[in-house]
Formats: sequence, structure tokens, C-alpha cells
Amino acid sequence: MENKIIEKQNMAPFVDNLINAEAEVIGPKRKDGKYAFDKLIETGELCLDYDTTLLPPKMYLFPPKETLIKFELGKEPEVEPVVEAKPLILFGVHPYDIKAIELLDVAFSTTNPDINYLSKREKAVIIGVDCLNPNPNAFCPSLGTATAETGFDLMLTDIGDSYVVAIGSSKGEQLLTKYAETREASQVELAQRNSERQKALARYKVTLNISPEELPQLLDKSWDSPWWKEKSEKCLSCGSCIVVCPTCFCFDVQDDVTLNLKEGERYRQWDGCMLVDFAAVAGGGNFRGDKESRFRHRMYRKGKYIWERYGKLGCVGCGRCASACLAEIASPAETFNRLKEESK
Amino acid sequence: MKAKLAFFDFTGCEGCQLEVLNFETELVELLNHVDIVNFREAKTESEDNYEIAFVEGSITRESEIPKLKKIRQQAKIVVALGACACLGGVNCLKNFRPMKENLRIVYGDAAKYYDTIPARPISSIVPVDYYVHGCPIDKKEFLKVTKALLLGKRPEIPNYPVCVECKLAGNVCTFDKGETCLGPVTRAGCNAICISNGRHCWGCRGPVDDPNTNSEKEILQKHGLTVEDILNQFRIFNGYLEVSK
Amino acid sequence: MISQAVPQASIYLPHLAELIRIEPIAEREKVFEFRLKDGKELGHKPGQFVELSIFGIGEAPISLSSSPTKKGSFELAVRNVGNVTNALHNLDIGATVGIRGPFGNGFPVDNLKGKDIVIVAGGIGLFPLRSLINYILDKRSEFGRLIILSGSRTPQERMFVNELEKWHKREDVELLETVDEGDEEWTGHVGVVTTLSSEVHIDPEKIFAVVVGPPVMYKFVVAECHKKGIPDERIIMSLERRMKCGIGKCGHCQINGVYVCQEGPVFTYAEVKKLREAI
Amino acid sequence: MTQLNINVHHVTRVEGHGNITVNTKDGKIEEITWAIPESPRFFEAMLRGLNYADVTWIAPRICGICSIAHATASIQATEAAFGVQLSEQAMLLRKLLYHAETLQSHVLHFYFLAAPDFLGVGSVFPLVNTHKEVVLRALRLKKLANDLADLIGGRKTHPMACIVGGFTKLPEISQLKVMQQRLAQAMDDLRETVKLFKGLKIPNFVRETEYIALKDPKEYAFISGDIASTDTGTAPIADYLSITNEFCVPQSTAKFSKHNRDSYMVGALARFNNNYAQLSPEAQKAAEDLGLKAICHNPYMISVAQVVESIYAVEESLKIIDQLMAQGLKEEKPDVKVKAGRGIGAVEAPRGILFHDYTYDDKGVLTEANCVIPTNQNHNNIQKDMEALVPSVINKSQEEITHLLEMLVRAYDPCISCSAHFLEVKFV
Ligand SMILES: Cc1cc2nc3c(=O)[nH]c(=O)nc-3n(C[C@H](O)[C@H](O)[C@H](O)COP(=O)(O)OP(=O)(O)OC[C@H]3O[C@@H](n4cnc5c(N)ncnc54)[C@H](O)[C@@H]3O)c2cc1C
Ligand code: SF4
Ligand code: SF4
Ligand code: SF4
Repeated sequence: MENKIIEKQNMAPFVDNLINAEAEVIGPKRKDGKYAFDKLIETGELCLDYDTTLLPPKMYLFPPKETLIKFELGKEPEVEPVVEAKPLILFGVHPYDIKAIELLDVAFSTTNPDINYLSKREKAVIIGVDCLNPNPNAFCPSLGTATAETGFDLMLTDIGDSYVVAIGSSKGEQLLTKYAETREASQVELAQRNSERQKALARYKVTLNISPEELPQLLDKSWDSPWWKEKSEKCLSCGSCIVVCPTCFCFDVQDDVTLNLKEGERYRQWDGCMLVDFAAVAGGGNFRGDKESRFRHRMYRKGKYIWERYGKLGCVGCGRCASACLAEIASPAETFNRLKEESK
Repeated sequence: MKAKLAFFDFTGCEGCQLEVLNFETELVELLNHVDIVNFREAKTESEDNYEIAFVEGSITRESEIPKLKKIRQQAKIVVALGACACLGGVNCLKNFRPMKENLRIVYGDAAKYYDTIPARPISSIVPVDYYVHGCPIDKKEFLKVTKALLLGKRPEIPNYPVCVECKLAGNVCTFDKGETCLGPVTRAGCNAICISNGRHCWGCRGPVDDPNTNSEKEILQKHGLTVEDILNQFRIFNGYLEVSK
Repeated sequence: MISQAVPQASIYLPHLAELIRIEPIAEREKVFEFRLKDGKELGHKPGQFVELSIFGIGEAPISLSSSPTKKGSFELAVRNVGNVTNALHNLDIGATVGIRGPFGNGFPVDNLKGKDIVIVAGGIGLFPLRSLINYILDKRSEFGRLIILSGSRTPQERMFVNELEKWHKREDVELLETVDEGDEEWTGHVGVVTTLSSEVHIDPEKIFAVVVGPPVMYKFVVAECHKKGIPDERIIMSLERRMKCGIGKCGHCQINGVYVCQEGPVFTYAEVKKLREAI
Repeated sequence: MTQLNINVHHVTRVEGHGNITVNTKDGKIEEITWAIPESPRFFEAMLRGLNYADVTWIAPRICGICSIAHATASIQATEAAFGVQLSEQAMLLRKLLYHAETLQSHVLHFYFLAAPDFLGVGSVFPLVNTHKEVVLRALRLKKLANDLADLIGGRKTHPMACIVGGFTKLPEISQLKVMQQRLAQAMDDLRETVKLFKGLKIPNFVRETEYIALKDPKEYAFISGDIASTDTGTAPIADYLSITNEFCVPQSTAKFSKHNRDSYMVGALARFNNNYAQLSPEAQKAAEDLGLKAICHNPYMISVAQVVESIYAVEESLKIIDQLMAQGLKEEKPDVKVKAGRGIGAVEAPRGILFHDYTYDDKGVLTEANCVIPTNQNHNNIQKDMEALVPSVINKSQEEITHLLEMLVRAYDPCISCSAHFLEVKFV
């Protein structure tokens, strides 16, 4: 992989150029003491040293609410698909979120490729940035998601006065040549990048005491653990954990019509297994009607089901769920560590 | 044939009816396929022939009970409009004092001329088909419910907490700002409008079907509220649930 | 990579179909016959389902109830329980609906060939099973014995009464019926569907059981199958779950790691047994 | 002369329920009453024991139509009790929000509630077919006012962004810019409105009375100043009880108000009569065009005064937005230190002067509250107007008289559900 250097004073012009180019640039901005991805109006808003964002960048590829089809009602209804995709630059995406997008790529392209996701994805450029100030609930190193080797067009690492830029694709390279002032990275600078990454590893506060490959087996043994009931007792079924998660991709589908009752649309919106009615069926049945089974299902998805189905981790260790959960029960790390303990 | 809609108000601030009048352009659209036959706040003529009755306000006097029953008899569908009708709303704050004392505080010597009973939601008197929650109602949700009813479908009202919409709105959680919130037990549908505007959720939409109130109380206590504070918070809009338990 | 994978068509876009026949079968149930507007065959297997759209109301997964051997049109049998099903029940002939599918794996008809088959239907479980039954009857020589055990709650709730009568009359079908609660006119068997099993004699070596019914029914029927020596691999069942997309994306139908709309809705009991939340 | 037996059970197109009864026998007036059968709300009792943040959250629920006025009165009473100082930015935003309220309520009243009378229909709904452009203009103005309330207060009804000490959310400059353009365009709609009102036949009825409103030497007062009377001059807000003097009338249990005379009037006309000179030139010109001159004694002219005030509200909003955009908006954390004490908040609700009077303990928990609502203060004036009006029109048909009485009540833009926290009429 080729590596370049952008001096810090050249970063602002680079971002400005991107903003002024035709694509929309999305980046992390400050929000009430936290960070959130949002459209950048000017470089000054961009915060590349953030810990984590409230919502994951997946929202730009798989929007919280998205129209799937439009229709006209009446005797002879007409239907047409709606696929919206515009060029987009996701700037400052952390490696764990990149890994999560890689999972979405697989999930939305396997068996029945989803044109709505994939068209957006195709038009998106991902400019990553290494996470050097991890969120206190994150446990990326344990899952191998603290850094990423693939899944980006460019990857930045802050090494003090400058950024090392790893080039991940020709698209990335073109952007760089067109819009940024760069130079070749020296060996010293590359070594510096390594040491920054190393130092960052030491800043993670949560560790998973089991390797991710072993998680499916561990979970196989843990179905009847008392942990599920004990811990889920406090669950508010508030869905915060699933909404903030970069790897969750379940959705609900509903129809809406305009006020003239003549035309309408079918849209999907984020949904998730922690919400009470997620598995409810007609006639009053609910296949996961209690907190315990919903809580367990989510953890199994994170540690086993997704892995077995798509060959990728269902959790990237970003810690957003743990930060969002008021009941303090949502962290997969805590659950997996505890089950590991139990299994001894 | 155009569907006939009627609006009625009992004890409340009439803010929900006002929200309906606030439809501006949508109101004009809507009038193409409904007839509003009864809307005292906005129109003089009235008719006793309607299919869908929207009822605002809670019941706080004996004399309101037969009126409400008559509406129920007449209407095919009764929709409770707003927190007062759905939950009893802020009016129930008076239920925590003897009615005599309320009367004395407000009317002094003249108290003997007035009648008042503990405030209650309309569902405590007649069966209610659908609820448009909120104090005041959310205009979009009102439209959603109305459209669904016109199409003959059951409106999809969320049965998950406000936190879902709050997170989707990209808000920083009020608990993270050192304050507290009733969002985790309150039914969504408002798009977390209060939190998005820098406040917290006061529970005006009532609880979800199966709220984890114990967990919420523990969380509130952990964030510095006393048991009394917590009761006060719940009572602001949901006092009726407490009393009727 | 991704760019090559961008598909041409939306998986969420329904085909239009015209409602050409409506037949009430019970108080809350009707059969609806459709023809695709583009003139194509739906091309399904028994046990598969479609996502049926009533535009403006929504979508619901509904099993194909007609046999694929019936050409030019297909049938759905639907119980009115909610928004979409209610709207469908209110449609008139000539109305247009949306159809996506067929989806799901369907019954393993190839494995069933040459075998004896005992079909156990509880209530509207007969809806998807009717597709299989008619398929077998249309290719009668390719299958062994066909035993149908059908249970309804009451005589009024018997589905497809005419067809049941027809099957009754056939020499090559062994049909046994029961109701949970009888009435004055009912002279047949009374009791849950498993109580019919004592009247059935099978050769466990060459029989498949195909079971569809309400969730509570499965455990009892499986126990009965076991008593008769039918191995788990040859007990086949179709499961119902909440479904939104029908194509393995939305997550609603998931049982453990399995998406019912993809790997199912038809499973062998050997598979179901491993799914902790299945039945 | 006709035998009159007027019984208007629940006057429509007013907020809340009010009844008119007129009986004559052999040419003699036996009864004229304006009665309020609205359910009492008990806010003063309900607020007791609540924390100040909850108090100011609940108090606006007294009335959905003037919730911003109640919110502001409630917040200002609390600020007065705690001695909270507002920043300049917060003050500007509060005024801007307040102008939204005035515009919101006035447009609703003169277009949707009062105008149908002048145009000879029962509600605004049929006007959609006959006077489409009028309705669309009305809707545009209302939407503008609502959107301004949304932008500053967070919501049209029951705002949440305004709190004791300031605001929890600031509008973005880009949003203000859009609002500025829309407000500027709205001036055209208001000029059209003036034209429309010029053509309307307003009943000519005159009864001299006392007019009471806030007065501020610095500006046409809405949320600041002293209490001014056209009879007796100004008095500090602290003296409000000696102005409002609520009392019981013998034939009913309703509490009415009087000050210097039998009754007094509050609201747009009272403000106009007291503060005419402080209106902007364009608003003054509109008043002149519409034949409204201080001091005007015709209560039917209240709607006209509302049109004039709407012009003022839009002009002032534009000025405030200019200033906010010039100085830029910055996040401010309200500085509120709770302490025991009493505070009074007085504001000009669209329909007249409104007082919230709170006493808090040292924990910021409310121990006592008193709210005096404008419509309460007007009830007696409405009663007296009716008593004067009926004899002067007694030769008209019962239908016409009824209509004139209803229009009279509506002209006051009464907000009965908020007054009913204090009012009740017993039918004998
Ligand atoms: C693979 C498969 C095959 C199927 N085949 C058939 C078939 O052949 N025939 C058939 O009739 N059915 C079949 N079903 C079942 C059918 O899909 C459901 O009955 C259907 O989805 C109901 O949709 P609906 O829109 O009519 O009901 P909905 O409006 O979704 O509601 C159904 C019921 O659930 C309740 N409900 C649901 N959500 C809520 C909520 N949020 N709040 C309150 N109440 C709620 C309602 O009260 C109502 O009674 C099948 C299901 C699957 C998964
Ligand atoms: S685990 Fe936590 S965040 Fe998730 S639903 Fe339960 S309480 Fe909410
Ligand atoms: S499960 Fe939690 S830690 Fe894992 S990816 Fe999702 S939000 Fe991040
Ligand atoms: S602010 Fe309230 S509603 Fe929002 S996430 Fe936090 S607890 Fe839930």
C-alpha cells in the first residue's frame, strides 16, 4: 500500500477542496460535548481527534428512513422503485466503523442484493482516520478492529505535525492528487504511525478475555446461563443499543400515503431485536416476548449468528451501545467475558 | 362519500384542536375528502351525524360524562386527542389533593358553588378506539392516524420508548448532560421533540405497553432524584395511572 | 468489488397481479385467485410464499395455496386478521395487488417422491398444505400413500369443505378429520388432531410427515410421529414468523441464526430441534 | 318589538365555552348574561408543590392558544422571584418568540374566528371555495407565525426551548435568514389584509370604558413595563391586585374584575388606546387607513387593532432578527440560583394583560400561585357592553341581535379555557 504525507496546514485546503467539489462531505463534528457525523459546511467544523460519534456513519448508506417504492393508488395502481444515491465522501471514519461497513456490504449483497444500499455504497468514498482517543467503552483491539487494512479509499493517521495517508483505492489516490498537497512518507514517519497506533492500543479500557473466533462456541454452551435473565431484568427495551450500533441492519417496512389518498410510498426504517414487538405476529404471539430472550438474541447475533452467516464479526467493539445503555447492560464485552468466566 | 369528522372538547387547554387548525395547507387538502361537521373552536354550524369523533380534554365534572357517552353512541370510531383525553394529563395533578382543598385554594369562600371530580382520561368512561398522544398532539401523527382511518387501517402507533427516536434524532442523551428523562418508559411518536430542543422527556405521551418502570426508577435515583422527585416527574402527565392503580 | 455487485432491479418492487376470483371459505377466510399482469407464471413450489402488497396499506407474507400444476393463475387463502389481510378481504374482482416472490424453500417435493406421506394440518395450516396435496394428486403416480389428518377448532372453521369432501371420495387419499369442539350436526371425530393418530397405520420406513398448524400443535404432533417411529429428518414443518422483507434482510423472521424466509419456512424437525426458539 | 329569547349555548369560534342569555318581556329587558360553563382547571392548586422547572412547564397548559404568553409570564414570575437577570440575546429571543405568539393568535382570530362573521359564513371552511385567496393568505400568515414560534420556541404550542434564564436551543443563522425573507414578504400579505378590513362593515357601537394595558417608556409594551390605565395613569406591576380587583357578581358565581369604573377592557384595543404613539409608522398608517384612532370606544374594533398590532409584530421581528444576525448567536448557559421569594410576571397576552404571581420556597418549590387571566378581566366589560348594546338594537330581529352579541363576544377573542381556571357560572 502506498503512503503519503499531508502536512497539518495542508489538511484544511484539502477538506475545503473536497467540500467545494461536487460531492457532499460528511465528517465528525462536535455536538453538545459529543461528536456526530454531519454534512460539513467548512473545514473548521471537522474534528478528526474524536473518540466516537453518537450514531455510526452507516446512516449515510443505510438511512434511518428510506423510501423503497412509490405508488399510485386506484383501480390501476402504478409502482416504481425508488433508489436514491448521490456522490458522498465520508471523511474521518474510524477503523471499527469501516469494518462495520464491510459487514453491511456483505449482508446487503449476499443472496438478494439490495440496490438501495449498494447504489449508495458505490457512490461513497471512505476516508478513514485512525482512532487515537478511544471511547472508554470500546474494546476494538480485542476484535482486531482498532485498525483497518481494507475497506477505505484513504486512511489518515495523526502523527503530530502531519497525517500519514494510506491509499486504499485508485479513487482515493485520484482525490489525493487532485485536491491535496502531499509528499512521499518517509520510513521514520511510517514508524511513527506504528508507534501512534501502538500507543492508542494502550488507551483502551475494556478488553475481551476471549478471542472472537471462540465466541460462537462459547455462546453455543451458554444458552441456559442464568446471566441472560439476571442481566436483562433491567433492560428498558429502549432500543438505544441497536440504534447506535454500526453493525445492526434490521428494519421495518411501512406504507404511507399523501393527504389526497391518491399516491404513496413504501419506506423502511431502522428496527431492532431489542424492541418489544420486533418478533410479534398476528394473533398476539410474540416469539421473543420477554426481555431475556431479546437480550440473549442480540448477544448471539453479535457473537455468533452474524459471524456464521456472513463470515464477519457482528460486533466491532465501538462501545457505543455500552455508552448509550442507561441500564448499563448492553456491552457485548461484559456479557462475553462473564460467559467465559462461567464456562470455566 | 366524504367521511364525517367531529371534534369535541372537555377539560383541557384546547391546544390540540389548535394544532389541528395549525395544519395550514394540509387542512385544505384534507377538506377535499372529509367533512368536518363539528368543531366548535373553529366553526358555528354543527351536526350530530359523524363517523369519527376526536375528543380532546379530560373528564373533570359529572356533567361531562353523559355528553361523552352520547358522543360514543353516535360515533363509529372514537379517537382520544392529546394527553388530557388519553391519560388525564396535567389535570390529574389536582387528584393528589382532596377536591375540597383544591376548591378552597382557588375559590376561597366561593368554593361551595363549584363541582369538580378527580380528573380522568376519557377511556375511563367509554371505550376508545385509537389514541393520538402528546401534549400537545403531534400534527404529523394526527395526520397519520387520520389517513389510516380514512384508508380503513389500524394506525401504527409506536410501542417503543422515546429513546429510539431520540437516538435517531442524533441527540446527546439528557442523562449524559447531568439531567434526567422519562424517555425510556414513554411511548415514542413525538420524534423526541423536547429533547431535540434541549429539554428532557416529561412523559406526555404516556407509557409504552410494558414499561420497565422499576429499572427507570433505579436509573433516576442513580442520577440524583429522590423518590419524591420521581413521583413528581411521573405525576406531571401520568398521575392518573398512579392513582388508578 | 461492490460496484460490480450493484443490481439492476429493486428487490422491493412488487409485480402487479389482478384479482380474478374470490371464494369465501369460512367466516374470516377467503381464497383469492390472481393472475400476474405481465402474463408470466409465478413459478412456485408448494410451501413457498409471496409478499402480498395492498398499496397504501402494506405487505404481508402469504403462502401459495394452489398447486404449481395449476397454470395461468395462482391462489392465496387468507384469514382476515389485520391491516393487509382486511384490505384484501375488502377488494373486488378486478382489483390490482402487488406480488413479490415466490420466496422461501418450499416443501421438499423431490424427496417426497415415491414415499408415503402423512399430512397433518391444523386450522389454516391447510392453506399451504393444500398446495402440496393438489400437487401430489396431480402427479399421483409419483407418490406413495397420501394420508391427510386435518383438525379444525369447530365444524364452522373447517377450511376448503368442498375439497375435503372431494378428497374423502377419492380411493387414493386417506383423509381423517377432527374438530376440537363438535356441535349437534357434527358426526365426525372430536378431539385435537393428534387423537387421530391411533387410527392411522403407517410404514415408518417409507413415510414423511408434513405438519403445518398453530405453534402449539407442533410439539404434540412431533411426539406422535416419534411414537410411530418417524425419524426427525422425515418430519417436515413450516414455521410462521413476523416477516417484512421476505428476502433475508429485515431480520424479523430470524430464529437463532436462521432466516425463516431464506432457509425456511419449511424445515425438517431435525433442523428445528437445533433451533432453540423455533417451537 | 319582538319578544327576545336568546340562548346561545356555547358561543362558537371562541376558545372555550361561553353562553349568552337575553330575555325580554313586554319590551322590558329581564335578563342579559354572559356566562362561562367551562370546567374549572385548578392550576393554582396544581402548581403548588412543584419544582420551578415543572411549574414553568405546566403553566402554559392553562391555555393552548396563548401558551407562549403563559410560558413567558410564568418564566418571568419565576425570574422575578429568584432575581435572575436575562442576557441581551435571551431578551431578544424572548421578544421574537413573543411576536410570533401575537401574530399567531391575531391572525387566527381576525381571519379564522372573526372574519367569517363579516363575510357572512359560519366558519373558515366554506371560504376555501368562495374566498380562496383570502384563505390562502390567512394560512400563509399563520404558517409564518407558527414557523417563527417553532424556530424560537421549539414548537407552535407549549414551547419548550424557552426556560427560566434563557433558551435551551438557538436558531441557526441560516434559519433566521430564511425567516427574515419570509417576514419581509409577509408585509405584503398584511397590507392586503388591511385592504380587506377596510372593506368590511364593522358594527358601530360605542361605550366608553377604562382601558388597561402594560406600558413601557421604551417601546410598545408586550412583555415589560408598568400597568397603565386610560383613566388613572400608571402603577407598578406589584400593585396588580388593586387593579384587577376580582369580585363576585350577585347573579352568578363568576369572578369578574373592575377598577376605576364598572368594568375595564384589556387586549389589543386597550393596548392601542394606551400606547398608540409607540407603534411603528407603518402600523400607525394602517390604523389610520382602517379608521382606528386612539382612544377608540368601539369593542368591535378590537379585531382592527389586532391587524394593526400584527404589522407591528412583523416589523419588530424583522428588527430583532437583524440585530441577532449582526451580533451573532452564542450558546449561553442560563444562570439560575434558586431562592425563596415572590415574583410577578406580567405580559400582554394577545387578548390582554396577564399576571402570574408565584411564591417559592428556598428549594425552588412553589408554595403559592395566583394567575389573573385577561379574559377574566374582560368578562365584566363584555357583560356591560351587552347591557348597553341590546337596548340600542332592540328593534332588530332576534336573529340579528343574536349575531351582534356573538360577534361582540368574539371580538374580545375570549380565551375561556384559560379564564376558567378561575371562573364558573351557576345556572339558576
Ligand atoms: C411464511 C408465512 C406464510 C403465511 N401464510 C399465510 C397464509 O397462507 N394465509 C394467511 O391467512 N396467513 C398467512 N400468514 C400469516 C400472515 O402473514 C399474517 O396474518 C399477516 O402478516 C397479517 O398481516 P396484516 O397486515 O393483515 O395484519 P397486521 O395489521 O400486521 O396485524 C395482525 C394482527 O396483529 C396485531 N398487531 C400487529 N402489530 C400490531 C401493533 N403494532 N399494535 C397492535 N396490534 C398489532 C393486530 O391486532 C392484528 O390482529 C403467513 C405468514 C408467514 C410468515
Ligand atoms: S440493552 Fe440497554 S440500550 Fe438496549 S434496549 Fe435494553 S436498556 Fe435499552
Ligand atoms: S454491539 Fe455495541 S460495541 Fe458492538 S458494534 Fe454494536 S454498538 Fe459497537
Ligand atoms: S434523552 Fe431521554 S429519550 Fe433521549 S435517549 Fe436519553 S433517556 Fe432516552
